[in-house]
Formats: sequence, C-alpha cells, structure tokens
Amino acid sequence: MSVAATEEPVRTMPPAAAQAPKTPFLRMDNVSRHFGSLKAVDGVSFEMHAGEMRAVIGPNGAGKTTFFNLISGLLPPTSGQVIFEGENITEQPIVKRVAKGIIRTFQITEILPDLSVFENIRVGVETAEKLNSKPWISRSARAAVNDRVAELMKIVNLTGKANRTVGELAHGDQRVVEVAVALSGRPRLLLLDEPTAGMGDTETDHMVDLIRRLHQDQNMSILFIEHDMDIVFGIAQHITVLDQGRVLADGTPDAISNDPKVRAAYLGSIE
Amino acid sequence: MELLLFNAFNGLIQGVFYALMALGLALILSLNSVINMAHGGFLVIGAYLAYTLIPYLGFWGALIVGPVLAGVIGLIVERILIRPIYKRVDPIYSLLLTFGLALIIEDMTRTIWGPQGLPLEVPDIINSPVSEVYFFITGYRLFVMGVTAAAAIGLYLLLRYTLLGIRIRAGIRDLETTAALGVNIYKLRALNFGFGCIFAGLAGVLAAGVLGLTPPMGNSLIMPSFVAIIIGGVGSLFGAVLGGLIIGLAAGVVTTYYPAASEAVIYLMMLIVLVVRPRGLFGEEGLFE
Amino acid sequence: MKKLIVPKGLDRRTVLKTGAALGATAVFSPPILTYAQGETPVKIGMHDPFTGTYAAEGESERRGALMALAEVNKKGGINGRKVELVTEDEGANAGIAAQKAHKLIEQDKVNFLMGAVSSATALSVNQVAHDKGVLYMVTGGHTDPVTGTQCHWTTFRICTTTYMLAAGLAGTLYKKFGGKWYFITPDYAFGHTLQGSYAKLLKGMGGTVLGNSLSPLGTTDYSSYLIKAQQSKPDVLVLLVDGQDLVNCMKQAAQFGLTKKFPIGGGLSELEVLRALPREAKLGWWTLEWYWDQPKTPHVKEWVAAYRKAYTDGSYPSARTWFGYAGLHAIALGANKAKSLESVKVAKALEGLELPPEVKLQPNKVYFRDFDHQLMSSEFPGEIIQDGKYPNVFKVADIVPGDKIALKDTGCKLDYPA
Amino acid sequence: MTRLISVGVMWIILILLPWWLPMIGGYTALGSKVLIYAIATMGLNLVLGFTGGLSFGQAAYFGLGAYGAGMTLKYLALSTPLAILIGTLVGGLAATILGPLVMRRRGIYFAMITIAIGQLFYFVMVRWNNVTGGEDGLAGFGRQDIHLGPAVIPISSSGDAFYYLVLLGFTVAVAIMWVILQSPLGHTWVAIRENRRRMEFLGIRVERYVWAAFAIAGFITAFAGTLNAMLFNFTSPQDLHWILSGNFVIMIILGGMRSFFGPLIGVIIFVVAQDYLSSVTGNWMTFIGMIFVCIVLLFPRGVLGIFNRRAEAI
Repeated sequence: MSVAATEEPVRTMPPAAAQAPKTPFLRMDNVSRHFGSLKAVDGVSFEMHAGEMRAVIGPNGAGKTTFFNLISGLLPPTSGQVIFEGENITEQPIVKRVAKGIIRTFQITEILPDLSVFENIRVGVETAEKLNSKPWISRSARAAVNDRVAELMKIVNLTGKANRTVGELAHGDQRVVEVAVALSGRPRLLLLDEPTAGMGDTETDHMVDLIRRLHQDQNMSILFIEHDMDIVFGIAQHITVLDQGRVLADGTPDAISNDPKVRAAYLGSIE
Repeated sequence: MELLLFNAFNGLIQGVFYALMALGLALILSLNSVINMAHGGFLVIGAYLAYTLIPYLGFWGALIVGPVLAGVIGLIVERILIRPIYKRVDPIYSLLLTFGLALIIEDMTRTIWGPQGLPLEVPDIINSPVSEVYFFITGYRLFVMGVTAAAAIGLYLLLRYTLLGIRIRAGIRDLETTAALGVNIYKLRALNFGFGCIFAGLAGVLAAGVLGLTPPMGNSLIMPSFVAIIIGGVGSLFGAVLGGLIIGLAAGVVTTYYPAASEAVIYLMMLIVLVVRPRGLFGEEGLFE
Repeated sequence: MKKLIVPKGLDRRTVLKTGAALGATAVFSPPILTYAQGETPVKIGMHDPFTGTYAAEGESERRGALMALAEVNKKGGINGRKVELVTEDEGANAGIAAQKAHKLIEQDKVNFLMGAVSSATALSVNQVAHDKGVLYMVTGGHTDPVTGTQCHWTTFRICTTTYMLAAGLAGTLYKKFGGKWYFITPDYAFGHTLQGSYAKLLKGMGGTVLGNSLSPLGTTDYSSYLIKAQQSKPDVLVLLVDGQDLVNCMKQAAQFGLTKKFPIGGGLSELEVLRALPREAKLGWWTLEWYWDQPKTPHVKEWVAAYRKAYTDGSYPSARTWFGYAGLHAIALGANKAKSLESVKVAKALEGLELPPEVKLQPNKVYFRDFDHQLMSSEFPGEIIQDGKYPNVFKVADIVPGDKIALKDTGCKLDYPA
Repeated sequence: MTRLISVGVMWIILILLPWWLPMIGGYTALGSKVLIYAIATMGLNLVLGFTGGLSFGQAAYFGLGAYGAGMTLKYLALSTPLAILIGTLVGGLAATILGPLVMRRRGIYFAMITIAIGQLFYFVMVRWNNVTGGEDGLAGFGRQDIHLGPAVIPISSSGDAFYYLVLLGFTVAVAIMWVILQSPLGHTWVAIRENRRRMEFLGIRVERYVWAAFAIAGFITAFAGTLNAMLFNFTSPQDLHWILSGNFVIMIILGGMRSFFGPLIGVIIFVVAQDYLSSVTGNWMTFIGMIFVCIVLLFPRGVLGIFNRRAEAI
C-alpha cells in the first residue's frame, strides 16, 4: 500500500533478528487500521520468527484484537503491508491465509455449540484434509479422519468427553475444543486471542500446559494475546506491548519487565 | 406519455396501500422479531369490524374505531400467544405460530360474516372523481393518500418526540441495552404489536372501500408488503414506506408498457435490489441474518 | 363436511355434528359398518371450494345439490336406493381437488363425482375421474377444454362454456349500443377463450375491437386498464373479469365516473357478485346463467320458495345453486334411466337426456349433447338494476337457448373404453 | 442400533401401506402424496435445517420438476423414466444456476430472494399460456407403464403400483440424503449452520457450500415434483407458488427442522390433518391453525425435537 512505510524508523526491530539472520516468518510494515477517527492500530511494524512463542499485551483498547484481525484477514488494513514467509498477504482473504497455516481462535469462544466435541474437531480435520466438498467418503478415509480426531483429542486431553455436546461443557473445556479445532488445521502460526479468558485456576493451568506442550513438542509458532502477566512472563519468549494502537515496546520478558516506558504506561497501572 | 403519467400516479396510490401494510409489519418485525403472517388477518379484522360498526357509528367513526379494535385484539393475541415465544432465539417459530393464527382468523371471519363478499359503502362526498380530465384521481383515492400520510406522520412524530416512541426506536436498535436501562420491554413490545395491528386495521378499512370485503382479502396484500420491507431494508420504517411506494410505482409504470408483467415486476425489483444492495436500500447489518 | 346424510331441514349445524360423528366412525371402522341397516346407499361425491376466494360460489353449489338430494330421496332415490352426498372442500386448489377426488373414489367409494367452481379444479378432477372411470358432473368451471379438447367420456358439464357466455350477450349489446368495443380480459385461459369468442362474434356482426387489456388474475387495481379504455372512446366497454376481480373493477370504473360515459358490458356475472356491489357499481350489461325471477316459467317460484325455507340467511338461489341442483338431479335421472350405477351405462343414458321442467327451471329445451356431454342450458343476458336491492338486482333481457349459440365443433372426441 | 430398528419398522409400515391404510379409512393416493411431499421437504431441509438457509421459494423447483415431467409426457415422449429425468434436471439445474444469487444472502434476505426467484418462475408458468395451460394448469398427459425387459410395471392403471414407484423414489432419495449428511459435505453444512464465522476461519468458502446445499435440494425437490405431476396426471401454477413454499417450510418446522425424519412427521401432520379435518368440519382451518399454535407453544423444536438434542444434530 503505502510506499512510505519503509521510511518509518524501524525502532521495533526485535533484537532476536540480529542474532538469527533467517527470513522473518511474519512481518508487518507500518500497518494501520482506522475506524473513522479511531485509530485502532496505528502504524505498527512487527516481526516474528518461526518457532517463536510470543505474547501480545497491552491495556484494554490497545488494539490487540484488531491487530489479530489484521493478521488473520478478518479486517483489511487501512494502510501498510502484512508479509508471511516473504509473501505479501495484505490483500488475501481469510481462506487463503488459513491455507498457508495462519489459524486463530477468538476472544469469545467460536465453536459449534449444538455438536459434540468429536464432531467439532472432525469438521476441523475434514477441512484440513480438504474433504469438505466430498458428498460421500470411503471407509478407510473415514477411519483416517476418526484417528486424527482421536489423536487431537488426546493432545488436548478431551478423549473422555468426545460425545459431550460442546455447548454444555464447562467454559474452559469449550476453549480447549476451540484450540483443538484450530490445531486440526495443522497451523504454522497459531493465533490465540486470550486463551485463558474467563477461566478458573485449574482450567488456566490446563490451557497453559497445553500451549507450552504445543510449542515444545511440535515447535509451533504461537502468537497469543493475554492479560494474565504470570502466564505471559511464564511462557512467552518474546513480548510485544501495544498501547493506543502503537507498539510501545518489544523484546524478551526481561527487557520488557525492565522497560521504564512499559512500567510507566502499563505494568504500573495494574500494580 | 400522458398514459404513463396516469399509470405512474395510480401506481403510487397503490403503493400507499403497500406502504401502510408494510409499516405495521415492519414495526412488529423490527421490535417484536415476529414475522407476522397474521398481519393480513388483522387487516381483515379491522375491515369487518368497521363494516359492522358503520350502521352505528357511520363511516367516519368506524374508520377510527375499527382499526383501534384491531389493535386491541392484537394486544390480547400478543399477550396470550406471542409473548411466550420471545425467548426463542429463532424467529422462524413465530412464522409457524402466526401462520396458524392467520388460518384461525380467516376461518372465524367466514364463520361470523359468511363467505360472500360484502360491500363497504363509502360516503358520496369522497367517492367521486375530482375532475373530468384527471378522472382517475377520485376523492376516495386522495382521501386514502391523505389518511396514510397522516398516519405515517403521526407515527413519525410519536417515534421522534414521545418517550414511548424513543423507547421503541431504542428497542429496535438494541433491545438488550434498552432492557438494561430499565425499560419494561414486555410492555414496550406489546404496545408496539398493538400499533402494528392498528396500521393493519386501517389498511383494511381503506382497502375495503376500493376492493370490498372477503375473508381472504388480506392474503393478496401480505407478500407485496414483505417485498416493500425488504426493498426498503429491514429495520428502517422509512424504508418500508419508500419500498411500498417504489413497488407501487414500478407496477404502475410497467402496466403501461407490458401489463402481463405488472405483478412479476415487484419480485424482479426485489431481486435486483437484493443483488445490488444485500440489505435493501436502508437496511442495517445484522438484523435478521 | 363429510357424510352429509341430510334427512330434512338443511340446518348447517346439525349437519356439522352428524358429519363429525360419522366422519370419526368412518376412519376407525370399515366404512360398510356405518350403513349396517338396509341396502347400501348410492353415494355422490362433491368437491367444491368452501374456503378461500370462491367459498361463496362453492357454498351455493352445495346448497343446490342438497336440495336436489332431498327431492331425489323423497321420490325413491336412485334405482330404489337411498342417495348420499359426500362433500369435500378443495379451496379452489387444483392439486387438493384431485386429491379429494381420489379420496371420494377410493375411501368413500362414491359412485359418481360432481363439483368445481374454478376451471383448474374442473380440469384436474376431469383427469382423475377419467383415470378411475367414474362419471363426473362438472357444475361450474367454464373453460372450453372440459367439454372440448380435453373432454372424456366420464365428464359432463352443467354450466355453459366460455364461448356460450360470449355468444349469449354479444348480439344484445351490438344491437343496442354499436360495434366499437374495448375489452378488459383476465389473463388466463378462461379469459382468453372468452375474449377470443367475443372478438369473433363481433367481427362477424361487422363491429371492431378497439383494444384489449389483459389483467392478471387477482388484480386489485384496474385503473391503468380503465384509463386505456377511456382513451379509446368505445361504444361499449366489455369487462370479462370474474368474481372478486369484477367487483374491484366495477367499483373502480364507477369511482372514475366511466360508468356515466359509456355502457359497460361483460361476460359472466353472478348473483353472489352482484350482492357485494355498492350502488355506484351496480350497472351494465351481463350474462347470468340462471336467474331466480322468472315469473312465466313453471316451477321456478316454488323452487325459490323451497330454497328460502331451507336457508333462512336472507339469500336467494343463484346460478351456482341451480348448477348444484341440476347436477345432482342429472346424475339421478341418468342412473335411473340406465337402471344401473355403472358409469359407462349412466354416461350413455345421459347423452341426449332432456331435463324435465321441474329440474331445468327455465323455458327452453335443456339437454346434454351426445358428442361432447355439454348441457345445452340457456344464457340470461340482461341489465343490472342500479337501484335494485338484493335480490332484485337484474333485469333479464332475453333467455337465449344454449343450442342456438354453442359451437358445434368443440374439438372433443369421446374416448369410451373399447 | 435403535435407530436402525426404528427405520426398519418405518419402512415395513410404508411397504404395507396399501393394505392397512384403506382399512383405517385412508386411501393410497394420500400415502403417495405424503411420501412425495416428504421427499420435497427433506430435500428442502438440507438447506433449511442442516445448512441454516431459510429457503422460502422451494416450490419453484418442485413445480419446475412437475412441469418438466408433464410437458415431457405431453409433448416429447411417452416414457415415465424420461419424464422423471427431464423434470429433475430442469428443476435441479435451475436451482444450480440461480444458487450464486442466493448463496451470499443470509436470514430474511435469503428467504426473500428465494421467494423472488420462485415467484418469477410462477409468473412464467401462468403467462406462458399456450404451452403450460396458464392458470388452468397443465393437463392432458398421463404417466406410462414402466417396461423392464419383459416385465411391465403397470403404474398407469394401478395406484398401488405407482405408490411403490414413489416409495422406491423416497427410499433412494432418503439414502442419498443420509449418505451426504454422514459425509464431510454434510458435516460442513451443519457446521456452517452452527457457526458460519468459525467455518470461514477454518478456511472454508462458506458460500460454495450453501450453493451446493441449495442445488442438491433443488434436484431432490424437483424429483419430488415430477412424481407429484404424475400422481394426478396434472400440475398447475399453484405448485410453484410461494404459498406452497411456505407450506413446505411450515411442515418442516412442525416436524422438527433439526432432525432427519422431522419433515416426514411434519408432512404427515400437515397433509393428513388437512385431509381429515377438511372432510369432517367446515371450520377445519381453525383446527389446523390451533394445531400449529399448540405445536409452537408445546414443542419448542418441532415434534421430533422432543427427543434428545444429540439425535437432532445427527
């Protein structure tokens, strides 16, 4: 979009980039999204590497969810570019981004409430296997799908609840189902929008453990929005701080916790 | 050219009828989330009650009392049958309910007043052509336009300047918030349903002056009224009125050149409008989707 | 309204009660048990619209049939057996009518069928009756193909054809007002045939068609057609629309003041329609197919009195009432003549059969033609009396015998089984 | 297993229908009509109940199928299979071609655009007088016996034989719909109904699947239409009118739009109640209306909806 984007001083270039000279996995160049006079995201530049576990934090209204929407394609940016693995995906629809492996969950759980856990995940698996348009399915293909669903249910620890109607599950389990459905698409970049929102302690621990395992066992790139600082500083390798639509700071947990701007504008406000 | 003007004007008058029906229908659809298939039934109730009352009250009295009684019956029906289904998420069940209601009303009308058509006598003073040249502008047609305009303006003033009206508009926009602000939305929806039925009853009395009375007389008006709402856009009362006038006008103009298509044209228009503007001319995102 | 075994007095409520009780029995037990005593009655199944737009016309036909039923049973029924009438509501829906015809034949095991107000239901039941080989007496349903291109050996028709309707009035109008006519025609088969017939007759007499507006069925606003008509300055404006459409059209013509400018004539009108017309729309020249006020015709007065005694709602018998009456009588006459209930034999007996004076209720000879099964009944062209109060709403100008105006070449080839 | 048994029982009841129905005072043509409407409504329910698109113009494809079959028999060839084939193709292809207009709309706009299309077809059939018979309907054709080698199935003369043809059609249509609903395509439809946004975020082009559902429903309803035309050897524009479309929707809601056999139950209630009540009382409309009102108030999800919610979702 805007050619001037690259002329903006790139002060948010993460220190990790200097150490590892591979092509950035996800890059955003001076991306803005305005709603009328409201600048929800305002000139954000951002880079993330493959295999990274990164948290996005910021006070309410900082533009975190809009930021996610720009990556996942729910909203087109007002200006700027989104680049995934060297390809400009700014104008691409959701469908194409999903095909590339950019898969997200939502702040408000998006599940299929009248269906069972099994059925929720099965739709995800069938989509990942590109079976959706098949009006019939062979026995072996059906078995393969069911195996994959079972595997996913095992990963997220929901095997015992396979036949429960999702709408009747506890909130924490519903969110886990959503993650499992996201996983069925074999994400290369998993976007989790407040994965532990509204959860109790046990549920939170379960979810945090799940996220950590996904990162460690499958080396998945994960970008998540989170309010709970214990979780953020517990599992994130990198943290991006947004405030009023702009990137306030960006760096390792240590660097962020010692950043005076962050302390003043954000951490201070909750302490 | 002269013929076209005549037809266009006549189409507009016909559109006034659609607009009047559509207005009541749209009120109920927007605030009560009810697809009121029984709206034609309330039209019939209003018309037959007026017919019955004319010997006692005269045409003018019946013109007022008939629709008001239709509104009262609407209130009762709302309390007993419609209110229990508000908590259902899917408005499709209201379709089944009001469809059943429409059958009951038509059958009761036939049982009480008989299946034969009945004439509604219009006073001579408003029942003759205004001039020799523009013979198609009869006093009654002007009268229908005038009453409709007055009713529409009255509704506009009510919605704009009274507390009740402001609450109705707020409820159409966001019912939950309106309820959270302490408005009794049950009462609000009941009154609104009553208003909608008054408009149906009024349309019935006015239509009876042109068409005569039969028990199924409302059936032929209901679908064009829905078309008017959709062309105008769900949630916009102004849109419903405009939609009614537009399809009336379109039917009138098409009649000049190709009479056989004068009925089909309103559906064609709706198709085109929906292809170009998915939510009609003034529809808002998210309502009934 | 099933199992209308009506002993005497035709009070609708008693009929309703009996109907409900018997209907329930019929469903839960084999039908034969219902008539355990005496010989099995002869059953006539009648389909007609008792709900919807044509409910008034359907009700009139039923009343006529019930009157005939009482008379037939009083005189010993059919071949010495009691006659029952089973009526079914089809709401003028052709699909439902066909379904109900099946029901009457398969479930109620009726011997004969009768009924129809709308042409579409007449055509659909015409098909069913032929498939099942059951004699079918069409009461209303004027469209030509019923006794024309789609005629069957099973089908007879009481009401006149669209062509006869036109021919009945055309001469009178031409002589009185002149030969420049403008037409408003309902846009469906009935209207097209009727208008075609009129145009042919008019040209034959030396007149001209100034224009013809086709109006869709169920049109509520006729103003555009009336404007066109007014611009052509005709000698006569001919309205061929029917039923509620006609009421709408006439009221609007009157409101526009057209009725003061030139005479308005039409095709078919019905007493049910005339009753609903407001004063200003009560005028013009029309054809009825029967009228209650025939002072010189024997039996009519007595029959009207009998009707008024049976139905105390203030109504008078209409052409529809006569259709139902003549239809049921015709079936009984045919079956008694054939001394059989077999449809083929009854059909053969009906061919050429003349209705006796107490049934035909009109001066001219009334009989079924043998080659197309069309009843040759009269047309009653005349003028609406503007200030007449119901039932004095029509002045019959002429009673035109049917066989003088009916087409000989109808395209009918009767298809009796070999 | 329970399901298998109940379906088996249902099928045996249907096979034996020509024997038991007359005994309780019914008639075979009513059975044929119920099954034909059941095919149509179950087809429509693929869109309405399973994909969540409020199709309110389905009678158009029913009627196109009927006219296609009737006109084939009348003008083209005296062959029942050909009539069924052509009618099904005409209605199904019409739905397929018009699907893209419909698939982008949702909710009441989806309903109204399908009505608009349906009414346009209706007016075509009314106006195209000399071929379709206009308002009077299409008559003058008859279903033909089916020749299978030396064997002849006498459907032209026997109502029972025709009933078995309809039952065969019903079985095939039900089997096809069942297989589709068990397939990934069916799963995708249900998922779209449940949460359209979620499916978009799984990378599904939702509109295409709505289109597919609309097209398949079109073929199935058109197939039902061809059988309907041959049931009474007659069809009329009333078979395309929005009122019939509305009745189809009503039947589905009555029986339960979330259950596979719900529409069948709805058709039985609607058609049989109307057939029976209109014979025993002149005020049948009031009774039917009260049945509808009571079902809405007492069965929040249609008659079959009272069974557990898991069964509803298949």
